[in-house]
Amino acid sequence: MMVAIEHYLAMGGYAVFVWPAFAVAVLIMAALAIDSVAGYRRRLRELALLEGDLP
Amino acid sequence: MFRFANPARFMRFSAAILPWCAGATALLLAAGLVLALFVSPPDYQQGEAVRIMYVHVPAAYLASLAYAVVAVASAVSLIWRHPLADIAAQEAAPLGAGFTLICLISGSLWGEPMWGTWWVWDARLTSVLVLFFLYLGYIALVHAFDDPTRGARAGAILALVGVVNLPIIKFSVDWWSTLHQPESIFRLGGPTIAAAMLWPLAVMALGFTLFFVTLLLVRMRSRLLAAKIRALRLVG
Amino acid sequence: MADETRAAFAGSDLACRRGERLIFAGLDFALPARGVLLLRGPNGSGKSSLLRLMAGLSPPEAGVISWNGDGIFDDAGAHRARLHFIGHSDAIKPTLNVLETLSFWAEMRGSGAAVPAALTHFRLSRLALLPCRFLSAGERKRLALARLIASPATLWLLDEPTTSLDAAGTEDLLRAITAHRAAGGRVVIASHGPLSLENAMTLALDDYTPRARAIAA
Amino acid sequence: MSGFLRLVRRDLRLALRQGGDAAMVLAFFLLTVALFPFGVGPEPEVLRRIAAGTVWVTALLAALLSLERLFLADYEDGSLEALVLMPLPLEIQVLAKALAHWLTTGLPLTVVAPLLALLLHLDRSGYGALVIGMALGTPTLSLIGAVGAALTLGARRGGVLLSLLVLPLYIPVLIFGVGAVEAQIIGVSARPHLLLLVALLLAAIPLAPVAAAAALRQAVE
Repeated sequence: MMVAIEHYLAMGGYAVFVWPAFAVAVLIMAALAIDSVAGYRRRLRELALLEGDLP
Repeated sequence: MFRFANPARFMRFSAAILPWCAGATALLLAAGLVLALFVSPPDYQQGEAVRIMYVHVPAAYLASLAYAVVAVASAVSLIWRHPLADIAAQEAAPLGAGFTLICLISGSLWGEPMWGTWWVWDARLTSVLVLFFLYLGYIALVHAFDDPTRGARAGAILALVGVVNLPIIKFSVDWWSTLHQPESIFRLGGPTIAAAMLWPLAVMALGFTLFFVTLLLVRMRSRLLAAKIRALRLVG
Repeated sequence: MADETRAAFAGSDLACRRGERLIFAGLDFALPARGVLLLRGPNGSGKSSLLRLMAGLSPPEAGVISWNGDGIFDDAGAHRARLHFIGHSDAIKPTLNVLETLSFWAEMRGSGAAVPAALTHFRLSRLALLPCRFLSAGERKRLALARLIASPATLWLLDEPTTSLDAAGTEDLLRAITAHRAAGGRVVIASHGPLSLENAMTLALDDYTPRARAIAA
Repeated sequence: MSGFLRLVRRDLRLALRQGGDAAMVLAFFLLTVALFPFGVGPEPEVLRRIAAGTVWVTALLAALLSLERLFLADYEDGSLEALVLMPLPLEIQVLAKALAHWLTTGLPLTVVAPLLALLLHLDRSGYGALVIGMALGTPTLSLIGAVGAALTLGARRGGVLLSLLVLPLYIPVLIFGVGAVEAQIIGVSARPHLLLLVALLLAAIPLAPVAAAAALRQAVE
């Protein structure tokens, strides 16, 4: 079992290329998602605050 | 065409479809990852390294798609002066730049085992690099003005200039690379691809596209909220 | 020029936006031949903005400005040919001399025949060959205003034309305006200071700010 | 004299009186090319190999140097506003200003280029293609540059931004310009490259003024 996983992770010797490629994709896409959603949440909060102030 | 162009209507419409988009994105990307990493077979020539294709090719496709969105939205904004189009163009650009960066880095990681070098001045990679510069120029220009409407207008013009120039640049780069590399070492993707790889690739590409659509909607909603906040502050 | 004097120059239901701020809305004006329209209002009330709308430099947020019934953007070239716009900046190059500067602007509009007359009117003949970097602020302003006479145009749009002018310079300008009106021309002036002009109409821009309109309604 | 020629004459006169601009561009061209032997070594074989590319890339950068000023002075002193309101269509005025820019930068660069190629030991057969290529390519640089200069008017860090916008668009001119010289040197006809440079110029003449004029209008709006 362990051998199978290790064999899989080694990616036929291309592990140093395959895994970073996927990692970079995940990283950049996660950064885009976090940036987008965080900005959106912040503005929702801000808006709720402003509308709460008004009568 | 302008059914959803009214900001209020856009907010309602996007609120309705956003959860579906997000859900579908998550499902497709998860399925795509499983297919790409476990189900699809290694290539008889490239071995396991071919798996890089499943991020590289969709990223390349999204990089172009996002630029097309920027360009179409820019044209709409210039012709009809629609504020929603400005927002769409400006918010699609950073996403497109992100995909372009993924495409470049994964291309480089794929190139090292295949070509034995991290960077090859091959026509396709070079074109993507130029596209990346166009994105950077667009984003820098949009943010370079104190008056945001000027930035939007200048950015829109630049996006259209870029669209006219991209095919010319692509053609010239292809021309240049045939002069310097007569034998094509290796084609990325292409029609010779096996069906067992086509499916995972299609699922990934669809997942990437929906990811882009979802984030574009979120970012556009965010911009409209910001405008509302500024309007409230101005009155209050 | 004959039918130019019968033409109506008017704007209806104009609104102007700068960035996200609405400066004025619901503004109407009409300016007949031989008329002068003075734009009044505090800073930021949109005097310059209205002048720029009239010049066709920017499109209004809402409403139409028309000349003889046709929107000024329908034939933008014809509108540009019939107007002079003298803004805040003087459009003067330090290395060109007074004569070259005035001739260039006049010839770009067709003919430099009236350049000597314009120099005489604004008392610049003596300085004709002086490079503009040696001009004082008042002389620069006079040179900018001399463009009005150096080539004919029926509609004059002047933004704070008396800034940095002395009494004699202001007098030169007023004489030019009087002659222009007598010939059937029209003038729009954005100005803080008082200007002694006969039968001038006044447009108070602070009546059209969103706030003023809300109070009136 | 038409308004077009009047505008060209005015810009040339300003360039001459202000002086320096064209001379500075040439000095930059000369100096930068002269740096390459220090960078790669003075061996004629090495220099010969990079001569065409070096001259072209440096010319590109030199042309970029004076671009920022193309509309900036007019924008700052109010002349641009007045020009926009002239009866002569703004697109034609852009063409006139681009022509004046080319006459004060592209043309001198073209004239000096063979001299610099000499310093870099360019193969003798390449000179014709170099000069013809630069004569055909540098006007396109001025036209594309006019679009960039118009877009960056009033922008923060306008000069750097201008380079970022314009340099990627210069790539085709560079490729065909250098390609012409290299084709000539290896004994192939330089004609396809030169014709492509002509095609680029013919495309830029109508398109660039439209884009630049649109950018100028929104800049004075």
